Amino acid sequence: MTAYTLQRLLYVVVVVWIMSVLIFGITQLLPGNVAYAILGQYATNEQIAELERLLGLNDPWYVQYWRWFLGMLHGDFGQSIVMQRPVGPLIFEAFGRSAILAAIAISLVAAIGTWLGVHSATHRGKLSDRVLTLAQYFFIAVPEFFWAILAIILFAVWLGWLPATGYTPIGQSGVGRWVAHLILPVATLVCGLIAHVSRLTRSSMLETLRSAYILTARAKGLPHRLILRRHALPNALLPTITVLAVDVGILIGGVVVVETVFAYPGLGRLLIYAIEHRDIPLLQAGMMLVTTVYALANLGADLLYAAVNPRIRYGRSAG
Amino acid sequence: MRGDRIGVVFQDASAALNPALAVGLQVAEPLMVHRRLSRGAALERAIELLGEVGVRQPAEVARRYPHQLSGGMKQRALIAMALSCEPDLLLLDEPTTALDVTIEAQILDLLEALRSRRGLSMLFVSHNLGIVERICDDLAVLYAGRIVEQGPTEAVFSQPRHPYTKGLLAALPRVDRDRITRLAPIPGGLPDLTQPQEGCGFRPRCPFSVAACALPQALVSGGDSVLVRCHRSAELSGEAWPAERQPAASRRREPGVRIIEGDRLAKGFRLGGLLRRIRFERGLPRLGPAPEIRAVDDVSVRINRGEILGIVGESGSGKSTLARLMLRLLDADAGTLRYKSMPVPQRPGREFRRRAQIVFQNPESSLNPRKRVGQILARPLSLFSGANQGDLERRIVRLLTLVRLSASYSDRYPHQLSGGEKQRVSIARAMASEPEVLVCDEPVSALDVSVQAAILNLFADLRDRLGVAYLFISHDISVIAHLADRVLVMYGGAVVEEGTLDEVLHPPYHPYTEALLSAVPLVGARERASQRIRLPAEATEPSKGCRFAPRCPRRIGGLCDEVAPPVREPAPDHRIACHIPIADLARIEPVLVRRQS
Amino acid sequence: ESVMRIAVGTSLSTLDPARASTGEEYIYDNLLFNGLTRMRADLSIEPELAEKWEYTPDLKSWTFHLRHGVKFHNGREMTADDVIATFQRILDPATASPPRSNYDMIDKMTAVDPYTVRFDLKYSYGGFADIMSDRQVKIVPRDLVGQLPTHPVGTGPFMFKSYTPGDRLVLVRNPDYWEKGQPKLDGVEERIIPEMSARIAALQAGDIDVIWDLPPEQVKTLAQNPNLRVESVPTPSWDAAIMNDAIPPFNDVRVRRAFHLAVDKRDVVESVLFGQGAPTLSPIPPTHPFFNKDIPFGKADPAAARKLLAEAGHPDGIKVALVVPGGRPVRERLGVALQQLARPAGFDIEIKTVPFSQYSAEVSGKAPFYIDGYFARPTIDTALYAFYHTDGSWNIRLWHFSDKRVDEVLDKARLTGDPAEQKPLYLAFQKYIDEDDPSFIAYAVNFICAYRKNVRGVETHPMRWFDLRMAEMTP
Amino acid sequence: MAEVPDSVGSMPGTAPRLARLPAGMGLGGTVVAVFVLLALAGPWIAPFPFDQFDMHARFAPPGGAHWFGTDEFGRDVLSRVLAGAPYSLMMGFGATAISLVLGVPLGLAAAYYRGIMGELVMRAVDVMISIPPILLGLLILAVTEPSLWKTIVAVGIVYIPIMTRITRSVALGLLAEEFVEAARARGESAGYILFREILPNAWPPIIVETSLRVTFAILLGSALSFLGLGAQPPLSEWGLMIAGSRPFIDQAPWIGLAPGLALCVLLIAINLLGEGLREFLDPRFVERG
Ligand SMILES: Nc1ncnc2c1ncn2[C@@H]1O[C@H](COP(=O)(O)OP(=O)(O)OP(=O)(O)O)[C@@H](O)[C@H]1O
Ligand SMILES: Nc1ncnc2c1ncn2[C@@H]1O[C@H](COP(=O)(O)OP(=O)(O)OP(=O)(O)O)[C@@H](O)[C@H]1O
Ligand SMILES: [Mg+2]
Ligand SMILES: [Mg+2]
Repeated sequence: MTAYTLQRLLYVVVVVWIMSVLIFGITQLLPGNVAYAILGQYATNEQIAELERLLGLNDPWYVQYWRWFLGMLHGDFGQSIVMQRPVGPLIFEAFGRSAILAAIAISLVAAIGTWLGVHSATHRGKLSDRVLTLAQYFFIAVPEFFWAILAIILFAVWLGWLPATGYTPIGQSGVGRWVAHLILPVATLVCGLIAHVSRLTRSSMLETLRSAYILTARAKGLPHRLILRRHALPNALLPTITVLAVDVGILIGGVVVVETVFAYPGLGRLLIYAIEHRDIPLLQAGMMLVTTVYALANLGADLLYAAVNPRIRYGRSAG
Repeated sequence: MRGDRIGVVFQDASAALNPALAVGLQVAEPLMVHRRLSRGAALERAIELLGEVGVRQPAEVARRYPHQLSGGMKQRALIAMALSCEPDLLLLDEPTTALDVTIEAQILDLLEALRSRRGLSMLFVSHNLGIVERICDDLAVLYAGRIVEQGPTEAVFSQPRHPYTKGLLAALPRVDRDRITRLAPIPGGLPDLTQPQEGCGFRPRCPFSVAACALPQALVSGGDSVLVRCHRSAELSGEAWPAERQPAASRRREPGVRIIEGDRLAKGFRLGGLLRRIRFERGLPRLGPAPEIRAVDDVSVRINRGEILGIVGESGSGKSTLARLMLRLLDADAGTLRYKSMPVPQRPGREFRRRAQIVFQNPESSLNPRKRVGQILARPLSLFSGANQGDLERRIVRLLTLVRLSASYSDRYPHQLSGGEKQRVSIARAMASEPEVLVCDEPVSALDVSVQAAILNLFADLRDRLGVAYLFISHDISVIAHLADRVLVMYGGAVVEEGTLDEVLHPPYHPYTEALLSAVPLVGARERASQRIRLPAEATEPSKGCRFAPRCPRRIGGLCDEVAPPVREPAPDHRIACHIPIADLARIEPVLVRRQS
Repeated sequence: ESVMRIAVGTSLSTLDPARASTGEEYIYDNLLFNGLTRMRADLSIEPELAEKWEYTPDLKSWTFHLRHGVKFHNGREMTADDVIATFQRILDPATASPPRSNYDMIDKMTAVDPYTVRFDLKYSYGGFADIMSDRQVKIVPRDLVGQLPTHPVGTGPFMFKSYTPGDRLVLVRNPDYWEKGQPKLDGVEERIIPEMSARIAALQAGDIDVIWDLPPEQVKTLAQNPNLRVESVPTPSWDAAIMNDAIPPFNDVRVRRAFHLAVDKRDVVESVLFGQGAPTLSPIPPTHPFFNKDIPFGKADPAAARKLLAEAGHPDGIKVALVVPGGRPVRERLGVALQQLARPAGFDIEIKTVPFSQYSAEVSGKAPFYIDGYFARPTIDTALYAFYHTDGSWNIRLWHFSDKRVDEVLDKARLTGDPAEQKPLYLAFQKYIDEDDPSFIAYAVNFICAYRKNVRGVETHPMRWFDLRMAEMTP
Repeated sequence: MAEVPDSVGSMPGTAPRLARLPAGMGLGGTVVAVFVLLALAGPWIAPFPFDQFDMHARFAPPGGAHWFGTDEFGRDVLSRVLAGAPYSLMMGFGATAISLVLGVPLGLAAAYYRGIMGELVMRAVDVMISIPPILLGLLILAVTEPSLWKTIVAVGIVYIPIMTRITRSVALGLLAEEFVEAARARGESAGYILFREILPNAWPPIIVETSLRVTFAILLGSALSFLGLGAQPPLSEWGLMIAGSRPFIDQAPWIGLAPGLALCVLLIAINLLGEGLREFLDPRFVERG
């Protein structure tokens, strides 16, 4: 297992490196001149040329890439062009807040989603399965910004139970307020994801229940619950694990809409800001962070996969 | 009661074991549930059970996961699981179908031992008549969901009473009989089971059917404590299943005209990608050498026009790889391939592609499910002979006729065909380009006996009428014995013996050939039991000398482990690679006892 | 703890006042810093860091006398050198200060003594003291310029505590503020809440106290809420459909006139602003004494417009693309409204949305026809000269308009500080503009804020910032 | 799509497939079809031009001449929802079509050329997948000024890697089948094998994935519209309509509710259809007790 872990870790390193090349490439494609972005619309051409020289923007792209990449290795993520402050703290603070949101959301999605999925599968065709199915379709279908606004109006304005927007650090005004600020964004986020995960779990559970080893377990006369828990679940959860890993990546950097509506200062919004303002260093660092987290989440999924499914350690190719 | 008084062993052990749980736990589970043993006690008992079913190092195996076990071990674990609560009855649904002949033989031994040691009753489901004859006391023959004949195995086999049973036995190729040129297939297929059946379900396929067969049939006594569901059983008692009317075509043989020749072919497979080769030594990554499997190692194959070369060997011995090498579907690492004495390049030209074709084992996967039979056959026709539309249709019909399918099949999709029909279509496809060499990679092992008989007949016809040469791969010795002119016995990627059919089936032969022959359950070979040779489970350490040495029951000492065996020729073109002198090999008692039919 | 929480829409991009360019940044500037002069809510000028000032009769040399004992938040006293350093930064192109060209006329700055600064101008300029109140020319400590982007220090009533982009800017009371007894609040927070409906919800729920820049469509509903107070004040800020007079089709004055004939500006105000604004001719708002009331806003006359278009060579109407800033609902609506209202007259307008953040780089001064708007400027001169003078810095970017008569009155008006002399000049200016229609100035827009009822002592400022020295929060 | 055999009765295991069409699929299919019809017929059946102002009837509640009410410009909401249908459908089906057209061949190639080239493609796919869809979409849109078709293209591009990955995994399985080897034994070209032998068999899982993608594409498209990067006003793409209705959620909730409901119903229908298709096409879903 150690060797396997190290192998996968090495793979992550390789993927992250490839990502760095790709991200650097993509961000270079963005229109808009960095020097222009810094100096503003009143700058003269000479000033722009001078700044470009200072920033090394005239160097070949691989020199620029290498400089950027080495800087990152040393923990230097550069300076935000627009905000004129170091990118590192900006990104990592936002990441911390996103991570909290993601961690809570993913735990809920994993727990509730799989539970509902298993319930649907084992109660296939019964009323509760049908109701759940309908609810799942509904939650998949409604755009999250719709929920978000509805939730704010209902819980913050009409009922006044929860703060409408924002975020408070846990140390600042106590756990209660910290939790209160997280409830609505988390709830909005998890609705759709739970629906998706539970549908997936349902179908993979149904498939597992049809497998020969479940038949064997029945033939052994094992009680139903034991069959579910010990024989079916670990195998049925494999596809779910993969999807959860993807969800982690999305939750870290891709919940722009929820972050926007709830004014939650997470990484997604920071990245949008960077894209809109052509703040290339900020964008590059943020995207590196998001993709690295995704790669790590995938690593986690792989290891979990291997732990649940001993075949993987030997059987699966790198793809 | 389930799991307690009755144990069940399912068909496919690799599917029946939970991949995510250690084997020991799976064996122990029924004990924890039914006997209320603690986990520890149950695991201990599970290890005992594994030992009892012949697993070596049971404590070690108990900790492993299914994917880390060989097929035979998995089947043993499954049996141990079924036995855990000491049931009175063991249900076995094709417990050996997924296994290799040599492993199959071991499992059958185990079952026999358990039966005598524990006094177990078993319900044994199988389509392999050889196994049934060997292991079963009583036998029930099912057709279309009904028992058509039931009684002591001996009695049923020696004198089949129901036409279906007769047909089954007639369709069976048998090593123990003199070679008959043609097998007798049962025409037609299973009736539609969604329709209620009134009378005898076998009626439409039965050569003896009369009007009264449409009436409901009762199970009546047929003598010798045999029950039979056929109202004509008594009057048909002397009647044998009719042989095929069509006479065998006279065989065109052109001995000595070499059509294809592979010389010292070799192929190794590297395992895993770059990443898989990375090893960690004291935390530092190292690029290790790629582990390699020598799937085919220095094998030479020669086939003459109109000749059938049979290849036998256990699973993984490199038969399929050799077949692909012969067609250049895989690039050989070494060796040369000659077609009509001309070397075949890495990317063979049209002529070779046209004249060398292949038929695969699995009829389900060898036809594109999205194409109609007509389309499937049209492609090689238009590709190789550029036939126009009308011409094409005519030739498709001709091909279908060749494999005895009616022209209407041209519009069907593969899923609308039975297994045998599919296999015929893939033979027709291979024949479409008028090949001179046909490589058949286990073309009948997925088929049931009656369909198999029809296909084997077809192969023989094509050989006889068109002079097609075959490389015919099978792990079923009876099939090879029925069809082949010459036989190649492979073990571990190399040829251990090669010769004419008779030479290979009779001593002197290679110890592995002997083991293989003795492991095959053959109908009418019950009395062989005393001489059965059992190979130990696969060796872990590859030997530097003879590949077979670690498992060889006739190993003569260190020589076998150290030195590659010499190839001896007891007769012209009969080669045996073994250290044992030919004279000693010739003295071995034959494992096949021929009976007069 | 009385902390006022003001909701704004976007993150502040810079904490350096010299570079400020958005309303969110202006709010902060005015709380953390002071200028030499200050503009009151009635748009008149009063002393701030400069106690008093005098100028030579030719309006070319201005001397400002600084207040004694004004300390930066780090305790050091503000002196003439800081003032000079501040303006040197503004004038340095590398600083990229948006209003740099407004201060081009500064020729020389001299620290007469630590509390006296003299500005010598290149040409006479009557509004110099007024433009000292502008948003970017805040006095910063000369030695701490480097930390402005991250930890700014000023002389204002509030001090910087923290800034989390995307979340909030936190300011605390400056206990040593030079205006004794001020400020009354313990602190101010700018809360960044991008989603307007969330901002409104937060205000209703009491999570925030003030919404800065409430969209006009919200006035009616929020005004009914007993816990809230909505204030809407007319401002000189204006929105326009900017036409480039140098390239087709708007280089033809008939096409421009046709467009003005096609659209009734009162309809525009109603549909776009829900009445929260007023039609105007030029950046001089209808509330200003210089506004020319004699020029009427005509009813839409599609027939006349079509005729003019036909004369200009477009008998079948004309197809134009109109760029609209994404994420600015009012201006998006303006685009849609113009598209719809001008259609009967033969204008086939295709709308293209470009995110507002990309506007200055990609649209402004580049697209031939686009929606944009400009904040109020401290004086009529700064509001007009750059836009309408042939050499005006905005004119050469936006519409490339040139009219000798206009140049003449604009040049003349800046030579005097006397409103009585300026008024006829600016009335004439509006008349000329109405004849030439260099661009479609749609309206002067009201600035609207919503407050919770317990917020006191704040005037809604037409310059869209807050003066919170006297603000209080009653429990 | 799956051909329904004409003479199936005689073969066991090929019971008429239509008979076990999942119930939801029919419903989903019908609703989608209705939406497509409405989208096509929109211009003729809409009671008003979708962009016609009526300053006297601003914020008219549902009822009377305006079944779904009017919006802030007095435009008829029903007419706008109708006019918006083609855009939402185009967003879903257009983007998915793009991801199909580009992703599927890429996946086929990556499966066939398993060497360095396939490896590179799959690593690039990994990277693309690791960027959250909405970010990738925004990034792509940041390169140009937004418009509906660019959004469609962007969403399509976002989903290419997923299509590639799925196609590849399906094709890898199929490439191991013996009919492929038979084709190689005939000396068929890579193109023939991939497009004539593999692709027809790869459709079912791809179709199933496609139906899911349509849902996500519409949602992503409307999220991008929400962020101001989708369709251009006065077009009434539903995401844009919902986004634009936010200020009026108090005084005129119907402006957003109408397109919201339409979107919701359409997506549920597509999901029903997709899941039904999956059960229908995926042999593993055939009941076995
Ligand atoms: N593509 C491949 N990659 C790696 N190893 C392979 C590959 N193909 C075959 N092998 C290995 O080569 C050896 C020979 O395989 P081959 O398929 O030729 O055996 P076989 O005799 O046909 O067995 P069977 O009777 O089970 O079909 C086996 O150990 C197999 O695992
Ligand atoms: N769950 C099921 N649903 C529908 N039909 C079934 C089911 N299980 C079996 N059948 C059908 O019932 C018939 C008998 O099946 P069964 O599995 O008992 O055959 P078998 O004799 O064991 O065949 P094999 O040798 O292939 O294992 C077949 O036609 C099969 O298709
Ligand atoms: Mg069976
Ligand atoms: Mg094989």
